[in-house]
Amino acid sequence: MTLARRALAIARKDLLAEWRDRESFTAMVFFAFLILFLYSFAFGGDQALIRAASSGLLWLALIFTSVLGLARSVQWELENECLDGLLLYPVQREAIYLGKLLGNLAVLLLVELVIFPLFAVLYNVDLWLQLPKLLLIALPGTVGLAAVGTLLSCMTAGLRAREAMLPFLLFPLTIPLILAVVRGTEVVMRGEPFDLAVPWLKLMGAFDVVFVTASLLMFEYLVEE
Amino acid sequence: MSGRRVERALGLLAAVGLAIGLCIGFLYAPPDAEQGEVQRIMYLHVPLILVSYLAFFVVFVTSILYLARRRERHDAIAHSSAEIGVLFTALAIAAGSIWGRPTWGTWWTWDARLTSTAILLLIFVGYLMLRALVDDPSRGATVCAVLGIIGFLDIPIIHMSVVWWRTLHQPASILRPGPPTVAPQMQVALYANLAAFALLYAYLLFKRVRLEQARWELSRLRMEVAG
Amino acid sequence: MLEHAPVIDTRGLVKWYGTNPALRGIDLCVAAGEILVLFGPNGSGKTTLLKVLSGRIRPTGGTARVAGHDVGADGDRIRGLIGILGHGHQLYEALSARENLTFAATMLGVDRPRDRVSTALARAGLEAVAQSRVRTFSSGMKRRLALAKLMLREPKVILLDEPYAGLDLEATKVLEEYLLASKAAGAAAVLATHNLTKGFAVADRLAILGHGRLVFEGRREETSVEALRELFALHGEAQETA
Amino acid sequence: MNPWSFLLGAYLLAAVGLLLYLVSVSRRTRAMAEQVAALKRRMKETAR
Repeated sequence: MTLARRALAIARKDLLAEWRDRESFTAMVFFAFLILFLYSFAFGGDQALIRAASSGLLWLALIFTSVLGLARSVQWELENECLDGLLLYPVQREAIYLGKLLGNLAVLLLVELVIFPLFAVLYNVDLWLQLPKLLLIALPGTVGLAAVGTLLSCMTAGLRAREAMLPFLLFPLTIPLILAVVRGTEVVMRGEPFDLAVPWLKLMGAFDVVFVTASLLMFEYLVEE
Repeated sequence: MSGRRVERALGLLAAVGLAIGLCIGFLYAPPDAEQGEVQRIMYLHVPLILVSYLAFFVVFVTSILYLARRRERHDAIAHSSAEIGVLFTALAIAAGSIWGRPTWGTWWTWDARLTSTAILLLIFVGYLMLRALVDDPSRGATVCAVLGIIGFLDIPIIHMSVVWWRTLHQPASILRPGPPTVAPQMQVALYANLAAFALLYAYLLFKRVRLEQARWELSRLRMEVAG
Repeated sequence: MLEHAPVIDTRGLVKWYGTNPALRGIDLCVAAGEILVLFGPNGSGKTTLLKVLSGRIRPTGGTARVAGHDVGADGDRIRGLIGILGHGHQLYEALSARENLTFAATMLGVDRPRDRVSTALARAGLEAVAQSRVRTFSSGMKRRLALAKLMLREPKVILLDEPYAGLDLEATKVLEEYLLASKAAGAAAVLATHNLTKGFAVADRLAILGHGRLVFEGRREETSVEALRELFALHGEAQETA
Repeated sequence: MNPWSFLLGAYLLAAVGLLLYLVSVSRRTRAMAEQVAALKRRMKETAR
């Protein structure tokens, strides 16, 4: 119980700061929008071509964007030795991981909520009716991304080449997740029967369970010196 | 030194094993009915992949042991095994690619096995890069142990996702490496080569761990000099 | 527990950063209600020693016990007993003073957090700016807020790393009052500084750290600021900063 | 296309790769051992 309360306090503090400054959120939304915008030029303005690959393009933009927020979330704690302060509280390490995970997850989901409609408008995709199903697919995908991303951003924090290392480690590890979320979104966007997305949902569920558990077990070793 | 003797014996065994494997693969096993002689690359490609999985499994186990007990030895084995695993996966992909050219007509195809091996290679190249970037050795060992564990846990999920990706949306390719029914002589050749490559792995691991031990020895001496 | 058992007790404490030694065998005892002031030039290992005592970093060798618990094994329990003021102020600049303290109170799990936070703000003289964001604070105000965070509860062990750096006169008084009050309540304190005069004023016992070793240790009555200054000059340049 | 050229290519590549790795490990080990020996010698000299 205390673990949950403290995890929530950490996430709340992250979101409160984010709400005040909107540092990550603005940068992430703008970056994702920019990528979506650039697709039009990369594909020679062929809307049909972009719509055919839409779910892949959409998620690629979101996954590239996620790196910004994940890195920022740890970098913020390193300023003024806040991370040290956090680790000196009489709190289980699991609570700190969960708190950071929840904070990251919330920001990522908010960015997705803004980017989905933007994408729909830019490329004339009929998304509105499918939105609930789309969110059902996006949620487990984002949970997995945030779980691995939170762990990896703590691993690469303070390294010389952290900007390069975080995506270098994050992308290969999350390939199953990317595949699953892209295929699931494709099923939804094309209006195919939802049954086709169920195996991918299960895969994402398995990924989430494995990685959240493993991260909870190992986070302690990672922050120790 | 008994360690040296074991290493030399392993080296000899691996060399003999590889020679025997080569003979069986090229002389004893018959050419494949569909693919012809080219199929013999299988005796290189498949053992390399399987042994690299073994190498990454060793990384997984020793990483857990390192986190639990913090012995330098476990980290040395994990690091060495990861390096050899990366070498083997890279060679396996190269061999698979050369095999693919006459079989599929292209050097690279997003075949399930080739793709998941490539993903694995990327993950463990990241492991080695991370190791090179962390200056403090014990911090590097811890961080890499965590990465080694989650990297290995990811393997079954990657494999499943890639197989589904290739099968749920398009028919499986007709020409897949490894014929559906393997002739008994081919099986013998495959297992012989597998054993030979496992020996080679053990030999390389031994040698590579010795390098790591020398590194620890050096830093310990430096500590003595400084303090 | 024994009344006179030392609260902090280290034996042969050694810490290496890679191939660099930071601590090379420290034996140190601090009793309840005692303030130990640790002098030493930059890089002498003061911060490392405090970090080991707080359970933040694991010693390479030797043992350190705080309130009877081993720092390596019982990190969680020790963190509940320690109040620490570090180099950085460990505050979130995007949040207000009150939000920072409320968060700290939740993490510390103190009773009646709302009252505690208000009291701490009042003691640090920050009531008027409680709703302002820390980003708008001067560095002196930030130090005072960090002090207020320390005052949210009564720890058994207080670890202070260069507490006088960037502290104005008023805040120094707040800190000293807090230290004396905690001492009266039976807390053990270790204060690391290179400010000899200020350190000497609050100390019960003094120690000088040089290159990871204790080069001097004694009670305040046994020595003087001048004698300390000479010793200190032997082991590195003394830096008298206000 | 001659299958033997592909076979030769694959096996030769693997052999070269493995050999290069073996050589690299040996060289790194030898360099490390030399450093250890040099340091030990220096320690003996300073001890005298």
